[in-house]
Amino acid sequence: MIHLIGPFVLAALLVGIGLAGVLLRRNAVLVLIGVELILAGALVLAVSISIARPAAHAASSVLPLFVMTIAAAEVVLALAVILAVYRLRGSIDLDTPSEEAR
Amino acid sequence: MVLSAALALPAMVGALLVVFGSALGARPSRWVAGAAAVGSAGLLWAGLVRGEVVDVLWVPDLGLRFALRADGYSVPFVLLTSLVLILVVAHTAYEVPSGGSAGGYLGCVLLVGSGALTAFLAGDMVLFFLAFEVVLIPMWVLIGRWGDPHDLAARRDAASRFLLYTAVGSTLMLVGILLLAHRRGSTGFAVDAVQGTGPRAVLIVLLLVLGLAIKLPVFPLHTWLPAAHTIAPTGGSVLLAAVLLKLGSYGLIRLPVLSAPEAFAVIAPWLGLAGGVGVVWGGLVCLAESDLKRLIAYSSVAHMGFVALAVSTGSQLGIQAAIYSSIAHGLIASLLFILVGGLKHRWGSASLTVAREPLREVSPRLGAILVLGLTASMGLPGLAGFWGELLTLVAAWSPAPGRPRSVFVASAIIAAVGAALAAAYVVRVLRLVWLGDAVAGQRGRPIVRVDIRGVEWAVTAVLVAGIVWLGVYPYVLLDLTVVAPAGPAVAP
Amino acid sequence: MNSAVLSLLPAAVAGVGALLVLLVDLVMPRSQLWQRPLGVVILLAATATVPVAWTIGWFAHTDRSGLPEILASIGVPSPARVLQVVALLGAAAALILLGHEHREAPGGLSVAVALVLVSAAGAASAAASVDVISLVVSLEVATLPAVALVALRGRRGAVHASLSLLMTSLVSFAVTVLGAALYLAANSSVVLSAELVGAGLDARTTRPALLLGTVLLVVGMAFKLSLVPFHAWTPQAYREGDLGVVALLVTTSKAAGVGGILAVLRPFIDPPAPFVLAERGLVLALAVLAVASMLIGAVGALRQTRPLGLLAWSTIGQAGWVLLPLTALTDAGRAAAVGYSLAYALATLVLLAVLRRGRALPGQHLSDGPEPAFSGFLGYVRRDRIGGAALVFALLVLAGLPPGVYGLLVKVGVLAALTAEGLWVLAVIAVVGVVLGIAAYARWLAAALGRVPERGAEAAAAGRTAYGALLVLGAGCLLLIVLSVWPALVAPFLH
Amino acid sequence: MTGLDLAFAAAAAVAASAGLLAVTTRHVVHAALWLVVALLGVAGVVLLLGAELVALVLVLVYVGAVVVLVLFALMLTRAPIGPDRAHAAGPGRTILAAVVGGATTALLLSVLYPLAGGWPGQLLTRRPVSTSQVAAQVFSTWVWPFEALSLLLLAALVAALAVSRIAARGSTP
Repeated sequence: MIHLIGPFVLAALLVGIGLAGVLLRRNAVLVLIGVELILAGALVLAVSISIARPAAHAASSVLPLFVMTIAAAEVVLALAVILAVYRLRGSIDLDTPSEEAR
Repeated sequence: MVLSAALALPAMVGALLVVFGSALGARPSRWVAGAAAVGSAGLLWAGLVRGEVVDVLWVPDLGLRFALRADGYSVPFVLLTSLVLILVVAHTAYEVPSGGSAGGYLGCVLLVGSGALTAFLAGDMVLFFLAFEVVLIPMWVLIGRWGDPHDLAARRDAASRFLLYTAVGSTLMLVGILLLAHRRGSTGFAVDAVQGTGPRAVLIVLLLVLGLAIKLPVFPLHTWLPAAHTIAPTGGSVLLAAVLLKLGSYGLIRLPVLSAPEAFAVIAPWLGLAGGVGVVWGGLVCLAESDLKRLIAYSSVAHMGFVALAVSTGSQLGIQAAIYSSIAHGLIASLLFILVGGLKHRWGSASLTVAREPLREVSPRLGAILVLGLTASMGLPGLAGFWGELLTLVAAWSPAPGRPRSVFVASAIIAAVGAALAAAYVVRVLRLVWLGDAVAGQRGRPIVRVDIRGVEWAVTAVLVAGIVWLGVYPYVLLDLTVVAPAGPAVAP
Repeated sequence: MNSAVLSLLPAAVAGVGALLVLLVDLVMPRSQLWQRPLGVVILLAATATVPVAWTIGWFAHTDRSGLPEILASIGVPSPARVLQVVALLGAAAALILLGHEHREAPGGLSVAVALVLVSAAGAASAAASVDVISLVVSLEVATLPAVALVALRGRRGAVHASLSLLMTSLVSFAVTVLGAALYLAANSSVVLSAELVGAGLDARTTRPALLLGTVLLVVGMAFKLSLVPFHAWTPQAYREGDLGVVALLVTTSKAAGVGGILAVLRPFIDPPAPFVLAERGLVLALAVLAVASMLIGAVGALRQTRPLGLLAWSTIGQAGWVLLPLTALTDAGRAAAVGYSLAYALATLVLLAVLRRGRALPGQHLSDGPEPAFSGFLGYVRRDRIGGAALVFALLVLAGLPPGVYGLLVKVGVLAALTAEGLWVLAVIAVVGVVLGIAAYARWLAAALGRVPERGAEAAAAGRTAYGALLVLGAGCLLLIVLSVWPALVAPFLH
Repeated sequence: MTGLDLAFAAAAAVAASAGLLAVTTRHVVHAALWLVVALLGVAGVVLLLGAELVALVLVLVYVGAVVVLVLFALMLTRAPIGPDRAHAAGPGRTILAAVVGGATTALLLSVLYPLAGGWPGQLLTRRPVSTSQVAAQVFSTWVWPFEALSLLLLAALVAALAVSRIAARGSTP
């Protein structure tokens, strides 16, 4: 037996924290961490539906599973791009404009 | 079919000339363009005589029909456009403005003409808007490319001002048209007028009047016009004055006045007042203006003030007066722009501050026609300008019922004062140009002694004939426009 | 078979095609000649399956045996098919316009072509999505290859642009997933069904979550359309990306975004019963996104001095135009949005092809150095008849002025959709957008139509003939001309 | 409050506080490590909610792969081990981020509150989702997105390999 409000509060908190992290950080890797936290919030929200809505029982697990797989794929590419940027520019600061940018 | 062909001919030939004109050479392209203009006029005549009507569903999503039809209100404008188109093409035999090939120039002229003819014949509001927009780019190119070669920055400014002002106006009008079409359930012109003065109806009329007032132009939305007229090449100025401004007056009659008369009555006093002020404003600027071409442009602002006042009265007589003023102004302004363009061509500039030899002596024929044009412009009885102004004042004296008579009477008085100013500036111009103040051959300057002749003479003679004809026999136009149009009834 | 499943056939063909390209590359790792033709053929084949799937879907619409229960009940509306065609043919054009640099890029042409195909598969799938899970997955399939393609140009700026695009897409992905989770929480289902949404809007407990979920889904997809405030990546990516990759971004990527947004809004547009007042918050959110994009994009475009900068900012403005009619939440609005996307994609492709011809002054090709400013296009119409005519025509389509009649008609369609629903305030604001847009395009137009500078004209005229660019340019112009004369050609497919 | 609620609250507190530390710490490497803790807390929450498979994948994929990759990236880009002053955000940005984050939380709570049936909300039975149920769904209803997902993974792998070779090529400046 569990109250539904608990997971909802956690989800809202994680999303808020993650969004704040995205806005706060300039380092690309740290922005990535904020994004992962937002995703974690969405994930908690989705999973908590399984106990409240019988109709969405299985779908509430399928969505998080797929999302996590996508996130993994994204991280793989993100790190490749971040490494390439670092090697070419020596910094992964998102605010620094590229020298070639006009 | 004939009407469609009459519109397609100049459009196709124009497009071909724009693309391939530079390879064709000046003389052949003139013959081609002339054939297209004359052919189009012939086809139009045939179509109008047969009373042809075209109606094909074009864009089903919008309910937009390719509908063409003519009635007493559109025929004068169609004939004027057709005539002016031929004259402008013919005029290139005298002078092709510098800036590009003659073919390209003539192509743009034909495209403008084709778009304007489509607008006047359109039986569908959205088609009217589309045709309105067709005119835009060729005219922009005419000003920006073939305009006054002396000042690049001014040319660019004039061209973009023309483009942007007109685009604002036409898009506002489009929103009004779409709201109107939604309200009436059809985009056609020939549907019952919107009744009532609810906020939505007034909004529709406001959008339509605002959009068309930029095109007309009505004071204080006129600021694009002097720049465009001054910079444009002679043919471009003629088209602007005789065709593009008429799109504004025709649109005002066709859209707000006939389509939502009751709501239009709410806004009409303001439009009338703006018209009256425009007449005075144009006259005042003309008194001080030192560039002859710009002066003619400002006199156009004054004349369009009369049209705005006439339209705003909402009566049958007012509409007739508006059409009469428009047609008369089309002929007179065309004549004046051709003359002034010729003078600019001869003198190298159109400044009034430079002392010139008296035209009366060096170019008597040109001088005489200029006198006639300017006096027609100030509304001398016996010439075309007179009837338009007189009818406008009469119509303003007794506007359609439901309108505040005092406002219209006041506007009429203001406009009459403006008309008196016209006499003053015409006299000033005649003194400076016709009488002149420099002794021929003074200070070693070469005497400009090229009188008007050949094609220029023929073109101006046609316009003069038209001005005189309309002046002495106004019924030719009044009878045409008294016929109730094949659409919604005019407001009582 | 049901139309919802059959409509995934084009995506499947493109996806299998990507595998095929990678497999052939294992056999012939050295050759660089076969990839592009093969990719184009695969994409054309995928396009050909769109009408096939459609026809079968018509004939067998009632047979739903052997399919997952709820998915089978939803048909994919035909606008989605139009977007599929845009996505697939746009990807083919992108392959044709792909620069020679991609031969030397890591992985060579095979990787680039495979990534384009994967992106096209994702876009085709996104347009045909009937549930949020497929939608989220499809959108990422469309996005990630595009991110990599921008980076693969290998220049410093390109990699940085790719990072910027990637970060935007990551944040947007997180927002989309949050929206999907809220949608699931409110509706107890991931299926985008009008019945469920209708029920969800009726209940007071679920309505806020449902509306917020929908808004977040739309906002999460907004970056694909470069809508404000997710537009920051656009100028950099357009400037630094290869022209072919830009072509992918303006066609396939956009089609994915529009398709996704249409899928999310479909329950609101095709309701079983009209929901009165329920959508007000949604309409407001859409209107804010659309108007902000339209105006900020147009103002940004006014400040540009180079073609790709102009295209990037005008894309932002045009995205506002695409979203604007959807605020009406009607079938007519959806038709207007798809029609607008079509006109935009075709005209922009033509402009990119003109740039690929590379005949602007001072005789530089884009791949050799910085792109020319507008002044490099002075008198372009005189120097390059074909390219010049196409440039002028395409710019006029984007500006919405005749002779680019189709561009004007789609703008009229947008405004008509708004006025029909009484949203005249938005229509009047759009007037500002029209004029700012015209002013922005007029500068490039004026340069191209202007007089030829005295020197350097011959040097520039000697550009090599890029047949691929000519093909894209010709096909794009031809389609636009046909649509201008006969807009009824596509009209039935937009509803 | 039930026992399950208490366990949930403990795990949630770990997740939320670790998340907060992950986005605020000045140590770049610490941020990644706090993310590990936060995700482990989320995994606990998910397990308590009855989604075993999701919890398992969360631990394996996120903690096992994503975070390791993040740490790798931090090391390869020579992120400083100590506190990183260079990446400190200004006060304006900090306040903006806090306000937006707080507002988002509040908005979500206001929307989710009625959905939960108010405070303390409905008391619901935990209904674990079995792995076989999920598998059956994935391979029937969701077979298309599943296939698309495999395409995505393949594309991401190929793309990442190619992109990571950009630098090795010693690219043109």
